[in-house]
Amino acid sequence: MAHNIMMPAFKVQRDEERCIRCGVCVRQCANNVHNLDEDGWMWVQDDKCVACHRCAVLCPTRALNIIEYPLDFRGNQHWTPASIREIYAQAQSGGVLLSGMGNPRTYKNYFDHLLINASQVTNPSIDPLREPMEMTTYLGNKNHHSCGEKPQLKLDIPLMFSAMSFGSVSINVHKSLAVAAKSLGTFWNTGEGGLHPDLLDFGRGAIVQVASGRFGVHPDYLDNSAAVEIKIGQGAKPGIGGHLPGEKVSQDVSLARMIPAWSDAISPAPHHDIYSIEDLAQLIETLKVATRFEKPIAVKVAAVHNITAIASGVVRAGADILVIDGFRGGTGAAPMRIRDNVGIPVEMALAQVDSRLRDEGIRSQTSLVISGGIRNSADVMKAIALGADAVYIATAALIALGCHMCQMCFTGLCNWGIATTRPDLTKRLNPHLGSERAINLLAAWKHEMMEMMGGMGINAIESLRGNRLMLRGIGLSKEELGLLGVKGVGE
Amino acid sequence: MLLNEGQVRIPSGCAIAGIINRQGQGFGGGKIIDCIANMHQRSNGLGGGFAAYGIYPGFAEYYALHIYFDCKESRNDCERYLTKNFNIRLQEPVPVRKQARVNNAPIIWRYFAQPKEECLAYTQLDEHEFTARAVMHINAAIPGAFVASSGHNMGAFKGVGYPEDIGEFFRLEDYQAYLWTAHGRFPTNTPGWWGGAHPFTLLEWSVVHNGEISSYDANQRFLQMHEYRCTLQTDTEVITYSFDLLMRKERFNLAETISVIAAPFWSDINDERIKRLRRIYGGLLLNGPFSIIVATGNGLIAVNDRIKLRPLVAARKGEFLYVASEESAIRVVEAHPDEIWSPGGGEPVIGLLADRENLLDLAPHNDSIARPA
Amino acid sequence: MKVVAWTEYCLGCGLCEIYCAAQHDGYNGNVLKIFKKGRPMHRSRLLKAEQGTWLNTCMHCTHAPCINGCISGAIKRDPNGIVYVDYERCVGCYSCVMLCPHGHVRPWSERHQVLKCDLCRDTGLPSCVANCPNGALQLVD
Amino acid sequence: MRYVIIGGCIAAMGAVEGIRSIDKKGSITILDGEQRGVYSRPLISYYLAQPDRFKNLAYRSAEYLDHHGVDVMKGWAVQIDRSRREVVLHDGQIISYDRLLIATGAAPFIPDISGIKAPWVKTFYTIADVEALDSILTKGHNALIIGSGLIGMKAAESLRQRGLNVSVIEKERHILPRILSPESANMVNCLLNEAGIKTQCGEELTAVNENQANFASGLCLPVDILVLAMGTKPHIELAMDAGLKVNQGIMVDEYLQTSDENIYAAGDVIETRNIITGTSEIMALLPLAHREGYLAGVNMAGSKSCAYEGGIFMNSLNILGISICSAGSLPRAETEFLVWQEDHKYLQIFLDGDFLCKYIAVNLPEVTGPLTNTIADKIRIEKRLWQHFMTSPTLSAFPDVYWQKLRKEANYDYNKCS
Repeated sequence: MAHNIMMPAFKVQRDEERCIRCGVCVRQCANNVHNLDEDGWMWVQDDKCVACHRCAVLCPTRALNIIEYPLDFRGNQHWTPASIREIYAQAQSGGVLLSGMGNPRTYKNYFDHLLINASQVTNPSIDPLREPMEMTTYLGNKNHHSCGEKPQLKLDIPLMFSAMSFGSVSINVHKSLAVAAKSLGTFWNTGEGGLHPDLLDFGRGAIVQVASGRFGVHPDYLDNSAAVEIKIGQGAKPGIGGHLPGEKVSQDVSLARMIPAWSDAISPAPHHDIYSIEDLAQLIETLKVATRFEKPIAVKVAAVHNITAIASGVVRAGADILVIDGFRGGTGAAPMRIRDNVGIPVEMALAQVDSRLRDEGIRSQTSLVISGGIRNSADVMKAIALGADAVYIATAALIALGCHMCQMCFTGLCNWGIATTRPDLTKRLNPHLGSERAINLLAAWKHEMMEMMGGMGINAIESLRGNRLMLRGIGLSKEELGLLGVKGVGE
Repeated sequence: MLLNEGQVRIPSGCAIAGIINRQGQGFGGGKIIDCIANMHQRSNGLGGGFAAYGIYPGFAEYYALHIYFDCKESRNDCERYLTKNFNIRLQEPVPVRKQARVNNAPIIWRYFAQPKEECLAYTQLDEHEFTARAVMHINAAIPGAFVASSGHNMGAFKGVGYPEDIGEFFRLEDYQAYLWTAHGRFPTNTPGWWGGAHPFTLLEWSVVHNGEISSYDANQRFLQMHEYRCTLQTDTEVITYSFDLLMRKERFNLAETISVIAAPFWSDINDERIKRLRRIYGGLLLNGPFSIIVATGNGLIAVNDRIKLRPLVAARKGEFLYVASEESAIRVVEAHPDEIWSPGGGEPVIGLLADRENLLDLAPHNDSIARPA
Repeated sequence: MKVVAWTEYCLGCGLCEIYCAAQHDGYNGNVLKIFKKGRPMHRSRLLKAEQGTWLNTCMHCTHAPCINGCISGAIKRDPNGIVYVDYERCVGCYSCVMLCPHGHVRPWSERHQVLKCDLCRDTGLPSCVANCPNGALQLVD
Repeated sequence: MRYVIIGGCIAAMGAVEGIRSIDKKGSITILDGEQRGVYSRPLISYYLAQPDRFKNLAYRSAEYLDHHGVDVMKGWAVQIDRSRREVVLHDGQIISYDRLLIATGAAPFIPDISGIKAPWVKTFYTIADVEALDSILTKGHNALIIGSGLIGMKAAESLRQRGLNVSVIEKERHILPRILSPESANMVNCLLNEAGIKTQCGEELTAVNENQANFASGLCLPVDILVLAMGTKPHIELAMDAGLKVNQGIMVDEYLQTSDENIYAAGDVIETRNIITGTSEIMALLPLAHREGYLAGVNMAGSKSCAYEGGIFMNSLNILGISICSAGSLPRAETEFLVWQEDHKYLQIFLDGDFLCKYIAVNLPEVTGPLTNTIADKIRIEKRLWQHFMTSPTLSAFPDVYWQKLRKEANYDYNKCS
């Protein structure tokens, strides 16, 4: 192939006044951006930089800065620099553009158009420092005529760690989140890559996933779990499957997934035993039987246009927990066109599904869990007020563990030890610190949520669930307000 | 322009009071008026009302419908609907007296009625459910008509004004009831509407309530799934429906019902059954500050929110049980009670007629919820 | 007290050495200054062995061979149990270097003395521990 | 309990520490025969080189002694009365003891040849020796050092630093015969010559005349100052007189106890087991003296509980910037060895099967700690690993099994750490 005409995406700036040639950047960059030769000459290969910030963060003299490559194209609102670069990349590679994490586009973010209520004189706010504030929530089928028999998940905080498979993320991510979930009284999700033998003790705190690839699914896997989640779709790439490149399928990954090492792990787009809703009902029933009706069965779907009908069908097919993943949801690798153009915001999907299930009188048969781009405790509060029972977070958890959102997860060269299976990179995430950071994050969110709830005059999370009067929309059209089922500000 | 109850959610502060003679001996309305009048400052003149039980012994087997009409047309529409569905034994205006401080009163009638057999057969509903649906239909679908009460041998008397003036307006001293509840209202964004005053009732239920429920929307959306339409958008309505759902429809006993609406903290619940109840009916937990008095023909129950953010005092003297927002309101009618106390958060004060065991004497407990062996 | 190094979490980034050097000789952790103006001499060394990298640091042994073998009594133990070098007395015979089973004590050839970890006893938490980005170093009792 | 220690050097200090680790109350008396306080003999060369800088030779400070409740008495013992458990001092004072430690050390060996008593013939062992030398030395004069052992080399260094022309004469075939191998000695010899110290091997001193030293080979060298560094001999007379069992040095059991149950001995005066060769010999080494003293102290103060397994030869010396470290012994004359050499650095290791038995490191002190410990602890490390190590002898390349052993011994739990 001829000379690549694409210029680098980022520029690494080194302050020579500050650089002490200590070589930390050289040793830490898995992309070989930094080089220190024997003459003490430091040189940088900008084109390899992905802006993960590892070098800048670890540089002891703050000598490094990374900026967007300042080479401008002639201004053009239609042919943006990004769209031009994408064409260069495809013209060079002839391949599908891949990207990691969720949809980064500027579509309207409904969380940012919702405001939360607070009590004033007509009723008192509650001080969470002095009064009890209950965050406990139960997930499962709460149909009042059958609850006695239906298994429930008890969450001390209405937050769980969302599915990220071992292989797409490192074992230390799983360890961090498993320990954090246990300490926080909530659950983590194995994702579709099976359970690593080191984590067998944490199985009881795990929601184990059964996805189209059926990786690592066996009776002990199902037994050693808190709940089983059938993954139908993923917010970042609705309608398509997954592909873990062979180079990430290390011995450990191969063991957990029960596939040969160094071979590609392909999750088909559909489950090849689910070609319609009744097939899903059968799989749900099968898993319930396999787990002796002791565990709730969750079904995870991506938020797409006809999500209400899908949700209704899934609930009627027997799902105890319905998970809706919005288009901001992260992923290790997704075709960029799919990620950026398919799916809908989870806020809308949630509002619609909650209302639809209530209208059908089947809301109590399932718990609604949403995921996809939850960034902070206010997002959680808003989701619950819109009708969610609990919220899954993944990207936020990874950021807590050190992720700098460079969106290059699919390369397997994660400098933060997160989206990699290379042992030398994996060890960069110390699970002791990782779990501590994840616990800190959720503890902080919990405090904030308690404050917000106290402000609303509410001291139990179930009184917030579906309490849309606690929300007002700002900068939304009447139609959007109607779809979200909330009033406008000042109403 | 200000919107009425039913068009907008209206939070309000209030005074509440209730008196029951547990032997079922009737007594005039003067006592309860004195009681509520003493808490004048807890209302702002935008609503007052009473519920009285045992006032229509001669029509005890009939649903006593107190209905407010905006105009004659509304009454005609409503009566057409009633005669189509009910056999009406007697219909008459509710007697009132002119009162300088009570204005804009609607047309107020009462009907002693029973659902028609053929209608019950056609709809396959029991008469309570049939009547309850009829009440909701009138309130929702017949413009200008509002059912103030609909239970047997009881009635609600409410309107816009201070409660003592409303009591005088309705000539309550002429009624003999063994159980009275009263309400003085301090709403914050209504012009005052007669239908929106309290007590709120459904069939035999009447509820007076003080406070603002922060969980309102969660509660009302939960009730929606059980086919309750909260047309008035008031907390009291939600409370009433919650009791109706739990006790009439789901047939839980008082203790179980209280454990839902003023649920103990998770950490304090040892009973697996109560845990399960809270899991299922978490949506009915009344969160935020309130004190309420719920009454039926069988008696009353007064309860606070679980962290007691609103006042509630109870007292006993012989066969009389008093509950009120303030101790002074009790002392004014009973200076030397045998016992007077302030119940804790979520700890109910129960005053039932001597021969009754439940607020509603209905069929056995709901067994759809498994009980521990 | 001592610093324990966890190979399984050591990244080999070398920040421990850098901050170790900067913490001593009056530089108070100023990395830039010691590297630009001074002579960075770190006490503990980052080793790169088969099993991975780890910081080779002092165990402040109960029966410290370096103290016992010191010909001048320059290696001492302070009341907190920290084994340190008294530079007034050290003559650079390297007996301690020869005796340290961890290979931790190292020659400071230009001064004819030795370097060893003193747990940053004048400044609180050892600098290597405080600046390890991955918790691979821990101070233990 | 009353403890008396004869001698006030390293072993005595070890003993104080050992006693105090068990017995915080008993009285401890040190008999300081030299009357110069507790000081460290190896420091005398630094004192000679830079008298101003190294005025204070104290091994442990006065506060330290005070803190440990030690009474230092100036005076030397002339007799031990075992039956009465008393020590008689030179001035007739009598000190009674419950436990006695003999740590009398050794004295320089002085051959019986003519002219040896001349005023410019000195030994190099005590502060007094240094002061005597200091009083007669003049820059530019010729100094002859007889004997190229540790003491001789340090004397040579300090005299060279004082500006004298220094020659070291060794009667064996190479310098530092007990420390270096012929190969390494050759290299060190070159380095020494570069640093300005002349050496001459295979020469035995026969007579000392005015300004001239004569050797067996007929060699005659001009001399202004002659320093005798021909080895030491232990001070065993006191023990012999008291009837204790004595060979070349005082005989002790593994608890450092002499043939009298109330008398212990430690330091340069005793015979110790060389744990490499298994033989009993005099191992006059500072680290061993301290350890022996310490263990003797522990055993004196408590029940005889701490056995002394013996020691290995080990030496570290710096001569004019040349670092020489060596430890271990050769169990046989013909022992397999590996050599690494680069610039001025040199490492030679001797292997006895899978066991390291001796090393010699020149200008490579960094790796010697683990090497010493490998020998002393008899850690089995396969030959191929040594071969790998010797391709580039750094700590990083040190056989992993060694580090794993250390790590295993430490055995910490991450969660229980701070």
